[in-house]
Amino acid sequence: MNRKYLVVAMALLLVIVMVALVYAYVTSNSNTFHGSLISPPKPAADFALTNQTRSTVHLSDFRGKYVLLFFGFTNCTEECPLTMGFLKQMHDRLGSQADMTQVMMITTDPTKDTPQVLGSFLSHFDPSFIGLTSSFNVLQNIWAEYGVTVLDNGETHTSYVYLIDPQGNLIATYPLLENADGITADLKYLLSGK
Amino acid sequence: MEQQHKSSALLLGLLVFGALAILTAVEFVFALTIKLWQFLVLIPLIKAGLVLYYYMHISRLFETDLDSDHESYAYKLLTNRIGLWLFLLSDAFIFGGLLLSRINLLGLTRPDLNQVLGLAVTSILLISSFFANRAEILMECGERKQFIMNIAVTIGLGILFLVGVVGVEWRLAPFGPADSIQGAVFYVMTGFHAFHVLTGVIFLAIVLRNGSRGLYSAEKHWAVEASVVYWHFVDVVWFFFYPALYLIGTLAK
Amino acid sequence: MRKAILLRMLLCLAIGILLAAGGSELAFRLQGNTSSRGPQTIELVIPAGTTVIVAQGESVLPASQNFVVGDTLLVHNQDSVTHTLGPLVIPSGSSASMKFDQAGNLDYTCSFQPSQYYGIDIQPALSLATRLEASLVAGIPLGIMLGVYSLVVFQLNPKRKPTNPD
Amino acid sequence: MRKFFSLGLVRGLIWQILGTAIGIGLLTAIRQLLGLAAWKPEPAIVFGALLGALFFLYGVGVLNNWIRVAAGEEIQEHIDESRLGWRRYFGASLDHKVIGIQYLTLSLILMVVGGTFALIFRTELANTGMQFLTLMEYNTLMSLHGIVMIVGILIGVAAFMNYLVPMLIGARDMSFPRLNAFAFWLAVPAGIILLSSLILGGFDTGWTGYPPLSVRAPIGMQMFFLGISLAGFSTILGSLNIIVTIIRQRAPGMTPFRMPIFVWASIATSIISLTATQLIGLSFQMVMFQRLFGMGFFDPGKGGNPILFQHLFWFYSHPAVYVFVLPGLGLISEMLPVFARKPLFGYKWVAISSIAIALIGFLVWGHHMFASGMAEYLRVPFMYSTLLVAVPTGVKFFSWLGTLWRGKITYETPMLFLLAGIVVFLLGGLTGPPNATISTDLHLTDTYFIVGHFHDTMFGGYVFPFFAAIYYWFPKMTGRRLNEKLGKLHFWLMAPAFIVLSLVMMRVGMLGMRRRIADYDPALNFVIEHKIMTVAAFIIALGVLVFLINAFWCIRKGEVATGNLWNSRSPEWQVPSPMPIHNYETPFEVVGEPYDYGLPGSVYVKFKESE
Repeated sequence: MNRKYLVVAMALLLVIVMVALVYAYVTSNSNTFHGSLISPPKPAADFALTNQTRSTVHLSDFRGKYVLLFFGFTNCTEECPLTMGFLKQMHDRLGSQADMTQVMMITTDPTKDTPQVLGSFLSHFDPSFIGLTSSFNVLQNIWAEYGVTVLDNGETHTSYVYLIDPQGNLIATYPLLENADGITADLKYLLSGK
Repeated sequence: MEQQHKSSALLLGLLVFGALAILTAVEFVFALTIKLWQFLVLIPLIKAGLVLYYYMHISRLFETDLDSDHESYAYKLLTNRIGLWLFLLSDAFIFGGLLLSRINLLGLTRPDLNQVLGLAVTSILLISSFFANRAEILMECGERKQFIMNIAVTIGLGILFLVGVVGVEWRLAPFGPADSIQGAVFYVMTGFHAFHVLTGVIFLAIVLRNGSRGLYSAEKHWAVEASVVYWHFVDVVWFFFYPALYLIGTLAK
Repeated sequence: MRKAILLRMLLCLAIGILLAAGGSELAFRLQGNTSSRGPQTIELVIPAGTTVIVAQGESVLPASQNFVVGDTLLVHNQDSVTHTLGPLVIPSGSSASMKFDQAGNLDYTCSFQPSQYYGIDIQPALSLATRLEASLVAGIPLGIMLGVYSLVVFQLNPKRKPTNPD
Repeated sequence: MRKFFSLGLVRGLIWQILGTAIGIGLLTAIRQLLGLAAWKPEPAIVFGALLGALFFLYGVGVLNNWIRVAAGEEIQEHIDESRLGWRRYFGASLDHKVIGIQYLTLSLILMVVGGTFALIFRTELANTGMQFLTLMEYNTLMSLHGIVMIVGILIGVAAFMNYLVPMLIGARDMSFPRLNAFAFWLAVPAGIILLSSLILGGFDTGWTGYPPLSVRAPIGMQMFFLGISLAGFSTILGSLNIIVTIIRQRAPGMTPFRMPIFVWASIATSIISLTATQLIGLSFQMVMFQRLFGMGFFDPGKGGNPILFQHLFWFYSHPAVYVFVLPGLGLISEMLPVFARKPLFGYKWVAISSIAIALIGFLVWGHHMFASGMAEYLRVPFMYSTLLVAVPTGVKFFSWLGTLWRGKITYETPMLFLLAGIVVFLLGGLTGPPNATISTDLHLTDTYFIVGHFHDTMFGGYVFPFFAAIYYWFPKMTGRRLNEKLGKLHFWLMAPAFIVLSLVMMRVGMLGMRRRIADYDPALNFVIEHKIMTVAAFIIALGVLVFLINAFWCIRKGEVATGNLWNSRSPEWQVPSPMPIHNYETPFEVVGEPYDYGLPGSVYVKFKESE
């Protein structure tokens, strides 16, 4: 009885399995970055602002951590709570690695967002999150530095999350987040990397 | 000699079945792990090739006639084979059309179906194909008793497959034919295939009845061969429908 | 005999498809930079002093730009201030990029237009798959014709069947 | 009276009525049991029609043998039915000649019906405004004219393939006589169901039945789909039989390059209808399901895609055009050398050209969709491959001219029709490239130019060769020849009138007359052209009438012709007409080339000495 083709078929199968394994290996290692990268990375403009516990905070204080910076205001009903929610999800998913990151929200509506207001707003999300505010003029410069266009009563055009690396460079930005997956994956990648 | 031939043929059938089973398993695992549709096209092709060559004996079509008398049984047998295969070719175009429609309509998404059940019915049909092959070999060796037993098993498994798809799957499916395009494609593909399985079962039942009344001999059993080849064809079609419906692509919203 | 015919047919099919593919690729290249082209990386430079001019209500850059699916838009910011374009933030002196993976006609908010909007028109690209399909659509019939007529011109063996429908 | 009821056809019809009634009742009952609204016309009628067709097949008796085989009884091959006399033509016969003539009759009936439809709406079109038809009536007649003619042509093709192929290759009968009978008798209920759409509200989609329009059309649409599906299945089985017969039953010595051209054409045709037909069946069934079960294949609202239908539809319906013309062209090549008394020029090239046309024809369907949304870049290769079909067709023309060149041509009626066929098909062929070229097609799509082109190809490629073949083989069928004078009258009425008709069609098309519409704007001022077309149409009808009278008269009273009337080399003319029951008592062997007319001492077939 002729078993030639049977052998051929099994050999083919073997080849396919090999190819598949290689493919799986390759795809598992390749990582596509989800945020839009800034190249070359630019030093993020430093600032000195008041946090919810009324103590002054500099961006430079957080060298060695990945800082996720967000501009929003507590009265805002959609983007800001959503984004903070996603950042909270990311924070939880990162688990122990979370303390290598720091989430900050700089208000775009200083008149309403006093430290207490910010505090109570962020307490809905995570105690580690920092809410920052200051006088209008001080903030205006910072907004300009980060290219945030603030309309009256604090509404912004597009709400980005800025990713600042441990050296204090702005390396990437995220447009209005739709879920926490992309940003979590990116941070996991960065934290695992170096 | 006759015994020799029989045992080797049965062994070969078993080996081929083993290969088919492995291929199906690999296919299933790939679908769960590596979501590359290319593999899910390649593997059914290999399976189809094996069945075409070892179970359906496509090479018999190209045998040269020993008897040139147009009225002789041997000559008519080859004529009948060609006729049957042309019919299968023509039938293959329906299923090809269905597959192309599915690709056009669903692309790389698939309906949300019960994976376990899908694998189950697929294995049932595969096993039935194995028994059909045994039945044919045993008929060739003129062992009527065992032939009848194997045909009976084949029919049983065929009915089981019908129950699994039409009776269970059609109820479990989360959509009706009119609900979504996934539903439409799923019901028309399984429907057309189930219809062919049904005709196959009827064909086999007739062969079983006539066989048990001793109408077929080791020399003259064209009806047996025809029904079995048709049964294998239905199985081959399912080789392609199974990944197309259950495995390829991501779940459709 | 049957093998010989099969080989002849396959050979002719290959020739036909190759010829068609050649023609298709030639046409594709000749079409040049129309909407039916492959994906590329397209650079957009925001020149120095844009903000000042825009503040006066005049525009520096065109109001919109055309792309095909798969294009990457790379924005260089040579201005002194940070600019934004839709999902991108481009600090001064740096650059950011985005990839368009589906067709559509978008209006992105931006900081370098008086209107504050930048139009982005994305057409479906002419992918390699389409061109391959085209080569097959034209090539297979050509190959078949070459094949069957070759059976008349260069006969394999006049005694036997040249084209056997089974 | 008992004789009358013993006719298979009559029994079949009675059974069909019975089956339809039972089907309707059964479905209603089932709906009752399922607790649905009991009376829903559409599914009931569809199911009824389907069951009716099956009952017809049982009633006419083509299933009996198979049922007996399934029951394990012995059945004998090759039954001699000569005792039945003329009555075997009205029942299930296994003789390929009888079946061929049955096909021929059915084809003629259908084409007369379809032609009548054409006359009706042609008269309506003779003037602007609606005279005596409602829009729906017009659309129905127009659509039915298209599809009935197409089915008629398919059946006519089957007629000649059935009648001639076994004779030409020296076979006793088809390989599968029972399948052959089944295929024919399936076409009868199919035709009845198709025509029944007239009384079930008709349908207004044209013969293409594109969704979404065909999803909204009245129930007549379903009869159209069902009828065509059944007819399609019949052609599939018929062509399967032809292929197997040609592969297996050839006389000794008949190598492929010694087969008559018509046999080559039959193979090519059969390859197409064996495979592609399944897809039109599928597309029609998908629309039926969409109507019956609300499956959204072609409904964008449910994620379906209407263009998909067009792809499935044209994948068959373009090659189908070659199914119609290839046998006709084969018939031309078959008869031309007989009347030119010269060898067929470039035999091998012609033979292969049939296959080439068939295979290439498979891959050019896209040119029907230039205007209906496909990837722009793909239109060019489709245009190219379409134009490629012109090559093998040109080869055939070249061969015909080469055959006629310096031939000792005699102008009997068949020859006249052959020449008309060549001229008209040339017109049809030359008007093809403008429709195949995108730039011009976008302008010509859906105008009367297409209609003119299409009718030219159909008449040149089918109708004229078909009539030529009838005049040529009528003696073989009946033992009497058709009257020459009436034949010539038929020709001189039909051919000029048709050429005028088609040319005017193209003219009004280019002037902006859209096809398939019931009315047109007098401001386009081609009312006079429409009047001309209507008159021409009636003259053609008159010609056909003359032919029918001629045929009916000559079957009984025609001049007796039992010998080799046309002095042909082909085997069937070497034996007396009408053909004996099992064709050749003494088998023959092929020893020479088929078309070596006028070459001294050349032989094609040699009959074995019967001892």
